[in-house]
Amino acid sequence: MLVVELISGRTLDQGATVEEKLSEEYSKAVNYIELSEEDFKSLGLKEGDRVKISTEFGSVVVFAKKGEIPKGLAFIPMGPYANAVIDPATDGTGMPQFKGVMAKIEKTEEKVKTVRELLEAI
Amino acid sequence: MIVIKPKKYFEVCVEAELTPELATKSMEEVKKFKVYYGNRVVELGELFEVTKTGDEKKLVLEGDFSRVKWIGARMADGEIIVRGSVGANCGAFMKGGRIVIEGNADDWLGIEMSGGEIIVKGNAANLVGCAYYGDAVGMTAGKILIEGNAGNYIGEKMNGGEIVIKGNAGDFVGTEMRAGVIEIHGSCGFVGGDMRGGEIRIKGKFELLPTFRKTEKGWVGDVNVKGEGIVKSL
Amino acid sequence: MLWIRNGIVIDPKNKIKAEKMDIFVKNGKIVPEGEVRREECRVIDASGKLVVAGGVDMHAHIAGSKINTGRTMRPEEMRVVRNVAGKFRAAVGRVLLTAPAIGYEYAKMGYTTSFEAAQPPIGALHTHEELDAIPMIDKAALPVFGNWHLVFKCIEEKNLEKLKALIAWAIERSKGFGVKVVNPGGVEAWMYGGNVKSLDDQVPGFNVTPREIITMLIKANEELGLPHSVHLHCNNLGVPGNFQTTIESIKLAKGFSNSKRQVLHVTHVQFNAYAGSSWRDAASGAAEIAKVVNSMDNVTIDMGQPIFGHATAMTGDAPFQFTLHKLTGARWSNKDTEVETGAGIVPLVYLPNNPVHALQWAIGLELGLLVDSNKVALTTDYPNGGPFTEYPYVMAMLMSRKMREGELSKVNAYVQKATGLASIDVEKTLYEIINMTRSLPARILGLQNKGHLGIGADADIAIYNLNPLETDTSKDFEKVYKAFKSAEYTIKSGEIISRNGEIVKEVFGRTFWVDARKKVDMEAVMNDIRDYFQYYSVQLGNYGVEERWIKKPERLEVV
Amino acid sequence: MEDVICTFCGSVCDDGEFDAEKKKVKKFCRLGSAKFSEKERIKAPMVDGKEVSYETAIEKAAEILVNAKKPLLYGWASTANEAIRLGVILAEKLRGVYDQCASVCHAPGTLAVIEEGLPGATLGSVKNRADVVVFWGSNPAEAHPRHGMRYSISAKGLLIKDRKQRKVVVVDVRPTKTAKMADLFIQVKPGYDYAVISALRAILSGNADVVPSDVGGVAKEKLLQLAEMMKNAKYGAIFYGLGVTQSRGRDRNVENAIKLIQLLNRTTRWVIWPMRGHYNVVGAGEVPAWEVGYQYAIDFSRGYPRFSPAEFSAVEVLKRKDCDAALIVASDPAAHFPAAAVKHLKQIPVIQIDPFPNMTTLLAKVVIPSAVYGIEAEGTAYRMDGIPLRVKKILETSYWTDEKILEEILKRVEKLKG
Repeated sequence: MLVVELISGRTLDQGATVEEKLSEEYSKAVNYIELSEEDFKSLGLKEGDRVKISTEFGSVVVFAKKGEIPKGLAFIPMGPYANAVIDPATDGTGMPQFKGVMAKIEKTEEKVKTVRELLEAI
Repeated sequence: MIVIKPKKYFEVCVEAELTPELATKSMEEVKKFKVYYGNRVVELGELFEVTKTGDEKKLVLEGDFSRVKWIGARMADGEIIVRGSVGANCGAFMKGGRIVIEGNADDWLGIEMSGGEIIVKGNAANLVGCAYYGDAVGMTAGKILIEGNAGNYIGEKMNGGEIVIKGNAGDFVGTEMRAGVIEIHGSCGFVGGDMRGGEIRIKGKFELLPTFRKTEKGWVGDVNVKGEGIVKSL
Repeated sequence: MLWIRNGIVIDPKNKIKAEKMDIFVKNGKIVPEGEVRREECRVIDASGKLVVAGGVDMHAHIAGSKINTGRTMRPEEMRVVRNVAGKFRAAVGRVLLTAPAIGYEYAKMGYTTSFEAAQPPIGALHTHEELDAIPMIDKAALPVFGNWHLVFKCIEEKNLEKLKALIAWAIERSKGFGVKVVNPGGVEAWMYGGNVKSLDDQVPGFNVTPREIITMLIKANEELGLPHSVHLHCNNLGVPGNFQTTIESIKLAKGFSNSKRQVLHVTHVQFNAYAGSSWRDAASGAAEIAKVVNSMDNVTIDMGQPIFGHATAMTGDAPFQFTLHKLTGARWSNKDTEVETGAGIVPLVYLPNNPVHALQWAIGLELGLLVDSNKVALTTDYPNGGPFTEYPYVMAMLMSRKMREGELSKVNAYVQKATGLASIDVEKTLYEIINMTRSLPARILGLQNKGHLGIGADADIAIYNLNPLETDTSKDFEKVYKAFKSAEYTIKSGEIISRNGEIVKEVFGRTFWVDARKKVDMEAVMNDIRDYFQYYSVQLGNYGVEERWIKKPERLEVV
Repeated sequence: MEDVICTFCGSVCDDGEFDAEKKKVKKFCRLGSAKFSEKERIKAPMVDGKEVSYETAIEKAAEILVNAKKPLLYGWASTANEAIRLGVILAEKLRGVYDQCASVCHAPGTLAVIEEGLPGATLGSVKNRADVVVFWGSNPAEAHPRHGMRYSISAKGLLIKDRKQRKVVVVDVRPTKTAKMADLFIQVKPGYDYAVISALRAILSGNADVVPSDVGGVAKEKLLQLAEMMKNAKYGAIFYGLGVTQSRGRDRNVENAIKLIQLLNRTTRWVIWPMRGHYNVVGAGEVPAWEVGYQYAIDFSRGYPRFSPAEFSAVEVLKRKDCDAALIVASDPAAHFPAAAVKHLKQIPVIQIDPFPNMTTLLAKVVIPSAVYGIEAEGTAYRMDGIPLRVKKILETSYWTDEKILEEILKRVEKLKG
């Protein structure tokens, strides 16, 4: 188990598939988390492994990837997986805090849901 | 005194500018008072049970008013007791009198208030005592006491009066503050960005911006606006 | 068909000075009595009422990215509710109005035409979308030329044919109406943080001066024979001492002539009529400017009258806007626009007890009073000087010395020593005021069918509850103000659109644009344009506005 | 076909070449190519999952909207101004709420404009003049792939001829792809943009002495270096992104950055501009601004517009369960809103107008497929810098345009309301 600060954001793959939300390509483009090499190792992960992200606001299972990111920070592409765990508070601005939520990351054997399953679970 | 109680769960929020002034009106008039239920204009009596006891300039709101906005807006005197939580914009532009909220308050509590007192027994949300969109000055006088926690952006552009928070406050307290006092007994995030004047006292932890100078009076700033605001420990 | 009976008509263009007469309307035009059958007409009894042409606002900022950024920046302006949605659109705004509110408020006042006074050519499509959203009135927009690199190039080369072709091309592409010039050269200098200070300053990076820009644009404009003249916002706007620059600029019109109209229109002159060397010793330069304008037969101006209360400064004069921001500390928007132009926006409020504001207020009135009524149009340079909805205030003030005395007593006494307002005896007549708000602005713009009630004119008519034969405009200023605030009838293209200050019918007017392509050899400039488009961020093929994208376009061809 | 305009991101590149036979576009980036590639479409209008005619779907949609106490009309960033205008008028007529994608994207920037204004420039100005470009919390390499080449990083301009004459700075919480192209990368601790900007302002205004040795994870020397670079620029530009609008501080970060720009303009020229996401998200704000005075989060329940993101932004409206029907146009809130907001969307009747099936389709009661602007339909869009462009129709389609669908809904609504 590891605690990181989670941010979401755009990626090229996410953008290129965003008009095909129900396709496998889209799902692949947004269903992972990037961790620093150090954090990735400390969880004993290898590429293709799954992790469960849990925050105060929910939890979601995604694939784990090594990314070029500072230790203690994690990145998840914007989309339904990210939105299962981000902070919905807008603090009166109308804008949820899509970037910057403390998240618990742990290796899991649970499967990664499809976007349909994600929606059903809400 | 008038007691008002919601008759049902509201499917969408209700806007009801309920002020103690209502207590001076006849039951008939009170029941006919116009409130907004989504895009329908309805009579108060349609959504709320109303009872009147005596002539005191006082409203007692029984039950959950968390879906009712603008309670006490622009009130000048009298008293409102909310035996539950209130929706957004409670006590907005208030000039005098007293509002006691036994539950929680939503965003924009006491915006630009120029007098009177608001007491929240529970928590308050964001933008307490701030300036409304596009306006230059927030709260100018009066007092807001929050016994629980408060959200972000408390006392933005505040130009007088007092906000006391017994619990924690969120981020960006007293941004662009000009005068008045904010007292936080718990902890909070950033404090005093572009503060020109006034005083922020904090008991717990907080994050000072890199634009304050340490002096005997406390931290003085914000230097970016040649400010003379004071941030200090309580 | 309409029959307006027994009204007292004032129609300066046709030299009608308060005569009782009937007006007939058919197919949106004013027609001779013989062309209508009286029994088929809707009759409007205008007995004892003033009947005039619909008002023409020849300079206002009503559409495009500037006013819209102003709205975005100032939600506090939008909290004044003027109309609740129902039969008509919701309309809101204190001074900055939404598009529906602009149309409604003009109509309520008896105004039926308004021109957007500054349009960045590349943003033309946005301007037209907003013009299309304004109901009730006819409209047009003036693209800006005074800081465009392509214009500078033509002037550097002293190539008049090229400049004419560029103007014709740009006006067609932007579906614009004429040649607007804002702080020539100064906005380009602002791209480096500077400004130009005199007509002979060299524009940074170019071998041109403001004097050359203005002169050559007048020359090109006149050779093209556009309906409107060059429309100039002078250099040094808002700077004490600037009246000298304004006079020098006005004199650039010498040597040009046009039988139909002026060859140079200088706009919102109030902002360019300051004597003194700083705001501490600023004074009025209005009398000197008036003397020069009155002595020339080919120059017109408009007032740019400030109205006490809220306003928003928004001009293409980006360096001035930054100066204003520094001065007031208020919010500031800026837009440097490709290699064409720039713009800025700053909120402000005119306070009667502020010596500078009072001075500005007095100077505007001085200009209105001292300049020959056939040479000065009434404007507030909306929203720079304030709301156009206060035109009736300005009208009444110009007609009544008594009203001015009353108002003068409420403003900062600095006005007494820094201006000559208190000693001006002039009281404009109703005829002159109708001219300044109708016939003259229409003539300045070159709109032959506007601003008068002669046969063939557009049936844009305002009827006011004011009997010119019985009203003493000098004494009855309150009545005058009230009457002009809400027209008893406003008729647009023959339809009654407003009654007693209430909208009764929503209509959409036309957008005029000028096509001068036949007057030039377009190839004279196309190579330069193609070459310059490497410095644009859009393709040449995607630049400009097609006529079919506009709701009701009306092309005025120059032949 | 030449000069084809891309309707994907806010860069709105207008130099595409479309091969009608191969149905492929040249010159555009991966995102633009994807936009023009063939993909799954919503086949036909549907009510409760059953295929119906356009007329039937529109009838049903109008009925739902008219019966609602507070309908939310949301989306608009990926459609044309003509459709947006009808959407605003429809919201006004229904006395509902109009909100658009910016409220979960760049709208905090709009709040900052309300506070301090927007000292900006068109992208053409930046390309011609900017010798220093700062990307603050923005990552064009992934979100606006041709921005750098066309307008900012390596754009060939009048005064600045190429990449060598321009300095590029990236400020971000992680070394993004854009950071790799930068001359200077400044890594900020997440949530500390505001403090870093305050420190820069202090340095530039002669108060460097108060600035501590480390601000938000950035060493003071590095801040001094950036301040020096900013001061010495002849014409600088900050392009900010979601890194500042979606994180701690949100609009206050932008507001502080605008104050920094104000300060810099006292000695040199600087501009700031948001890296807007969708191709016409600017139009989705500009159109309501001229029609009703505000850009987003607009409530019409009283018959006139009111603005309050704290109450009327789509996420707040949904989280508070403060709407009882929703019309979603050209957007997918089911995918892009926090779960807490999507929850209410699942509870109320939703009408969707969109060319493509997405997560919102899965929960919508009425689904109305539409033509794709820029490919199958013509209309006006505003690039991220407000430059208007007329996007083109290059292929025929039998799908109705958003404009036509909304026009018909509006007619039905007017009829039902009497």
